[in-house]
Amino acid sequence: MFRRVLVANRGEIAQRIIRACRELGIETVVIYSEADAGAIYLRQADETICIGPALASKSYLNIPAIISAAEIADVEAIVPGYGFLAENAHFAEVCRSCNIQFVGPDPETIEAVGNKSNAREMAIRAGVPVVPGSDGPVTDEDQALRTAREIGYPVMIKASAGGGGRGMRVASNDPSLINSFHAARAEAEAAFNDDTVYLEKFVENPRHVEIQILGDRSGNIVALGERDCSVQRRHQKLIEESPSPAITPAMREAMSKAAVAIAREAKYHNAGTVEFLLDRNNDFYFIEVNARIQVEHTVTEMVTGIDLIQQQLMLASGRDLEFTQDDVEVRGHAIECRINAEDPDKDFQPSPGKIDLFVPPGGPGVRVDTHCFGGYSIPSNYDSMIGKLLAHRSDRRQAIATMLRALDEFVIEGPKTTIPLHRRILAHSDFRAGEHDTGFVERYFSSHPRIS
Amino acid sequence: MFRRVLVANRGEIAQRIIRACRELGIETVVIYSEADAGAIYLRQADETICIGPALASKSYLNIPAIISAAEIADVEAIVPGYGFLAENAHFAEVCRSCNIQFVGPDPETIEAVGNKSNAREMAIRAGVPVVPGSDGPVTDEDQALRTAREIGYPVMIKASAGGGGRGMRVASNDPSLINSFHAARAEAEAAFNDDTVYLEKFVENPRHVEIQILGDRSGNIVALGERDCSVQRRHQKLIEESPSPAITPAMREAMSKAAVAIAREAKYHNAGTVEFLLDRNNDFYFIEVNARIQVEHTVTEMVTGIDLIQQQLMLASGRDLEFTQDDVEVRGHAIECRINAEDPDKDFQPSPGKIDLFVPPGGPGVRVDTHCFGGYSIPSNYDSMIGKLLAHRSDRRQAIATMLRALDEFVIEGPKTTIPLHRRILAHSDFRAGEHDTGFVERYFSSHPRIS
Amino acid sequence: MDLSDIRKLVRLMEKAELSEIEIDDSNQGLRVHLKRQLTAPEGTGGVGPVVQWMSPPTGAPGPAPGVAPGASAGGESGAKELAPGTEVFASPMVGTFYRSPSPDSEPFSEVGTRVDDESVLCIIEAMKVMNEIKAEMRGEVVEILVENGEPVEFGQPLFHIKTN
Amino acid sequence: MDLSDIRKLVRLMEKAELSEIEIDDSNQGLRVHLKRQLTAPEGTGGVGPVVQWMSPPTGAPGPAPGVAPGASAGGESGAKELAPGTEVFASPMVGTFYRSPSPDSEPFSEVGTRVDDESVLCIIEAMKVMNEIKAEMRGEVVEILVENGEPVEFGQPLFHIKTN
Repeated sequence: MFRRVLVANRGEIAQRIIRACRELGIETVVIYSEADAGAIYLRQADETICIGPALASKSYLNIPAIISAAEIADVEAIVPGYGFLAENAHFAEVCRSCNIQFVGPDPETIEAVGNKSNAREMAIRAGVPVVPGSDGPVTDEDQALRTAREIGYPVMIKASAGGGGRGMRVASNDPSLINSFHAARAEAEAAFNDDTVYLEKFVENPRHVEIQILGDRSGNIVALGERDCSVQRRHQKLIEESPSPAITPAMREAMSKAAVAIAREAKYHNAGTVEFLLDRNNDFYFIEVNARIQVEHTVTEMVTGIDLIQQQLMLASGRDLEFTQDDVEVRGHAIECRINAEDPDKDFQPSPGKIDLFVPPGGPGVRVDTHCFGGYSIPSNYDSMIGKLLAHRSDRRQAIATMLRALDEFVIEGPKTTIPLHRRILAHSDFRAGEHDTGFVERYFSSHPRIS
Repeated sequence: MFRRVLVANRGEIAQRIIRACRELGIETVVIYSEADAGAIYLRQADETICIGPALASKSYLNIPAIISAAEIADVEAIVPGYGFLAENAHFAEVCRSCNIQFVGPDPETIEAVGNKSNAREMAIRAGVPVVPGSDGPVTDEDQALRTAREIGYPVMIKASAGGGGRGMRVASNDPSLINSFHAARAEAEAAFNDDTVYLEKFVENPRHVEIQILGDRSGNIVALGERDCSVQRRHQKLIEESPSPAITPAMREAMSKAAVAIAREAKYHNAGTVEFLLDRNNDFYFIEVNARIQVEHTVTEMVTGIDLIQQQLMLASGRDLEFTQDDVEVRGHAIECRINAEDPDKDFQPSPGKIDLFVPPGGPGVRVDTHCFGGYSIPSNYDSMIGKLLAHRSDRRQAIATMLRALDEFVIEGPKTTIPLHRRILAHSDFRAGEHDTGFVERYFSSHPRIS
Repeated sequence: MDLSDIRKLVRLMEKAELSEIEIDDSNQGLRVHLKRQLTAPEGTGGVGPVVQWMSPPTGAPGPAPGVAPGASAGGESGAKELAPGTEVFASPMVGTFYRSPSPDSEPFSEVGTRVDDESVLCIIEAMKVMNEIKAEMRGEVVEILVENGEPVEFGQPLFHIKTN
Repeated sequence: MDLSDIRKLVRLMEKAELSEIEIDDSNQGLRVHLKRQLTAPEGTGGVGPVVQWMSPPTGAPGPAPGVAPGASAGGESGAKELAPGTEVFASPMVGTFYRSPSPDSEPFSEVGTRVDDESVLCIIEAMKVMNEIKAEMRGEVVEILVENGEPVEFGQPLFHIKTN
């Protein structure tokens, strides 16, 4: 096991990584930008190093600065968390060349699964169903039109290098396809410096269900159940839960096997997620692999009792998995609400600034992962996440009841937050019945939903 | 189930009861004294009623004021929590006469088990081992001397109406017995208005192990495993855990059966605790029944997944237990540290006042039960509890690791707290080995322990 | 619409983070207007709602005091300043407030009634006991803040009494 | 005893809630005295330790700046006020600070060295690259705050330069 690692992230995930390290007895060196000098988790670090100014490109995305910090601090490994450099194959490669262990899969794996059309081909090779679509990248209008007519409208144009909904467009007919094709390419070029796009059948209002996997370097791969992330707004997840209220044990087993097959195809080790769409006929289709820990990993931790960040560290240090697929047991039901400093009444515009009063909920069945506290100022430079609120109870009904009371208890004075929106979602009959899909939020809570 | 109840307590247990009620959909009417007008849990109440000034005898112990509040608020039940009127048979009787359900056992049961020598006789009738001692109360010096010589020194003189260590004296020889006998009687008279005392063999540095029970009105009684509360300072519990590191499955079963037998003898319903001493030969002896929810009920909640306050409400409303002894499963290991506003360097003197900065720990395996927040002022009128910090992990070693990192994370600026003492206890080899007893704290951490 | 309803509205505002509620029920001749600052100035106490309660012209006497839930009773929010020499007479106990010894009797005190130490101002019923509440000061009742039959908290203002 | 040791001491103080540490090691000619307020005055930031580091008379130049862990670099705690016209030259990157191009060479700058925009003040090594750090101002080096070979953070004060 590592003796000393660098935490190459900020906010709640930096806090989360520090917690895991402390419990494993690993020393932490935590980097921070000038904007994060007031972060309270820095107090829990064994050493802290300021690596640059607020601007992410000069700090948390600044590979030379991070590597240099790792070298002067003499760490054995770098823990990237999610976002920033977590899925940057080049960064993982630089770590390797500097003899620093990157806590995540190999650069080759990150590269291979990071390209969406490549990942799609991997899934096909692994015998996993994919959404009908183009056979690889689509390079010109004619090919796009031909493919679209073949698979049938509506179709979706997706950036190969994509993520977070950028470079994604839906088209329902030939003229809109031509427009969307060019728009998606331009967006992909701008966002990822790579204008490669491909085409897929557009599955309307599917559910989003993903499988958490863990793999070691000996090739053992286990699936840790699913997470249902169907409560999304513009492809941003708002609420995640496990188990999914939409799938049967047979579907769970099929999806888990599919996820493991893809991971095996990608020579995957460390923690990762295989994402699927679930359509109205309960057919599932592979969409992508996330070669990192995800925000919502916490949901899986609650139901399995397995500490995924500790697992990442143990696996990266070269240890094999200490349990098998048969040892994994999903107990009870966990729900997570992402609490963001955003104003749901003003199109979710970020609401950074000083938190005057911060009273997180507690008591039975409640977990809070946050780096915030009363008096803390949320910097405007980074994402708007205040924290993650989780409820874990013996069944979904009770988990919802606990979440609702925890949301009611959560006092945040200062920034606007997504708490009122979460309350409304959890009280909605479709959500309570588990019948929501990825169109749910737009359907009921869009167009400046006023809290009334 | 009740539609509306009165929460007749304050601080963290008031907060805890409100949580349980909200999850069950029960409206809460919360009483408060003028000193608690700033309590944040009042915001979560459906109605709040100020019942008197800070002085407990005029507010939280003021039976007419509480009953009057219950009447004007039109509640069906009163939830007493722990402390104040929770084990007051007279209060339970008044509730009954006013047709308000007292959430706890019947007044007759409270009365019967509240008298220590009576409870001892009950245990004997139930075939449960008790510490060798006097056959009922000891009324004069001669009887005391005779009994002491019979059972052998050292002996303990205990107040029949006692609790919290008051009216308890140890004597090792005849002269000290005479002194202690009179001192204990005087103390008992002052504290409980009842100078009845009895004699018991003094078990030196035993472990304190207690069994949580739940009973319904149909006579079903289940035991929910044990709590080891051996980390005490002057009979005040500091740390509790479940399972106990000192007992075997066979001992657990024997103690559970003994607890259920006593509860049956006492016609017990609702939640209660049967306390035992465990000596160096692993023999256990009944000491007393606590006819209320206890501070440390949370530890049992973590390992069993059963919400004890919700159970109290369901049982008080007349429902039967929805599970049997066979359904109870203890999973993992839970530890609780009581975080008090006390100065361990100054003989634990209370340290009330304003909390400038309050950052509770979070993340996996951590539960915090507190009514405090940054900016809150701890009133000097009541007990010094800031909150309870719990760690629940798959085994004791991991639970200790999680607790230590959570203690390190917990920032409380303003009052002095017991956090540094907890850190030292959890790092102590005797505690880590599970070899501590009730003399542990006095042995290693007394005489103004300086943190160094 | 009584004090307890107002309380529920205030709680609702807090929960839903509303800044204002306005109810205009012309059938019942009732207008309720609640306004609240969404960020507390101090950050610790409850958010102080501003309560305006316009009784119909034919209705009960004077405006009821706005009581913020969880706030220390005894203070008034949104009410006018007390005239100098006027004191608040607060309830010494929890219970039900009665202005007269029985439904058919005359009230113990009215606006304008002069009282002294021994004058009974009202009755507060607690646990079926009718407690006669004495003024314990000399002066004149200038305002009655609570309606007959209404529940009152410890410390809740009941009367304004002009002592000079 | 270097900056990183001081950091460890400060962290230890925070963890153990110590208010003061005093180390007097006459063998090494070293005296370290750290003092810290146990309650933070503002309540939000890190607790600002007061660090006094008395170097032995024969030792390295000037007192090292006390850097509070987690505190914004660039500010000095417990250090004397800067003379007017004196500026802090802060590190533009994370890395290892070197005063000379190689172990055998002369330092780029000494106390008293006059510098201009193009003068190299020091080298900071990051990822095996030796970055020559230019003064980018005119003036005279009056104090060197970091020892040769010491790791430095972004924004950490390296030199005091008198510009007038």
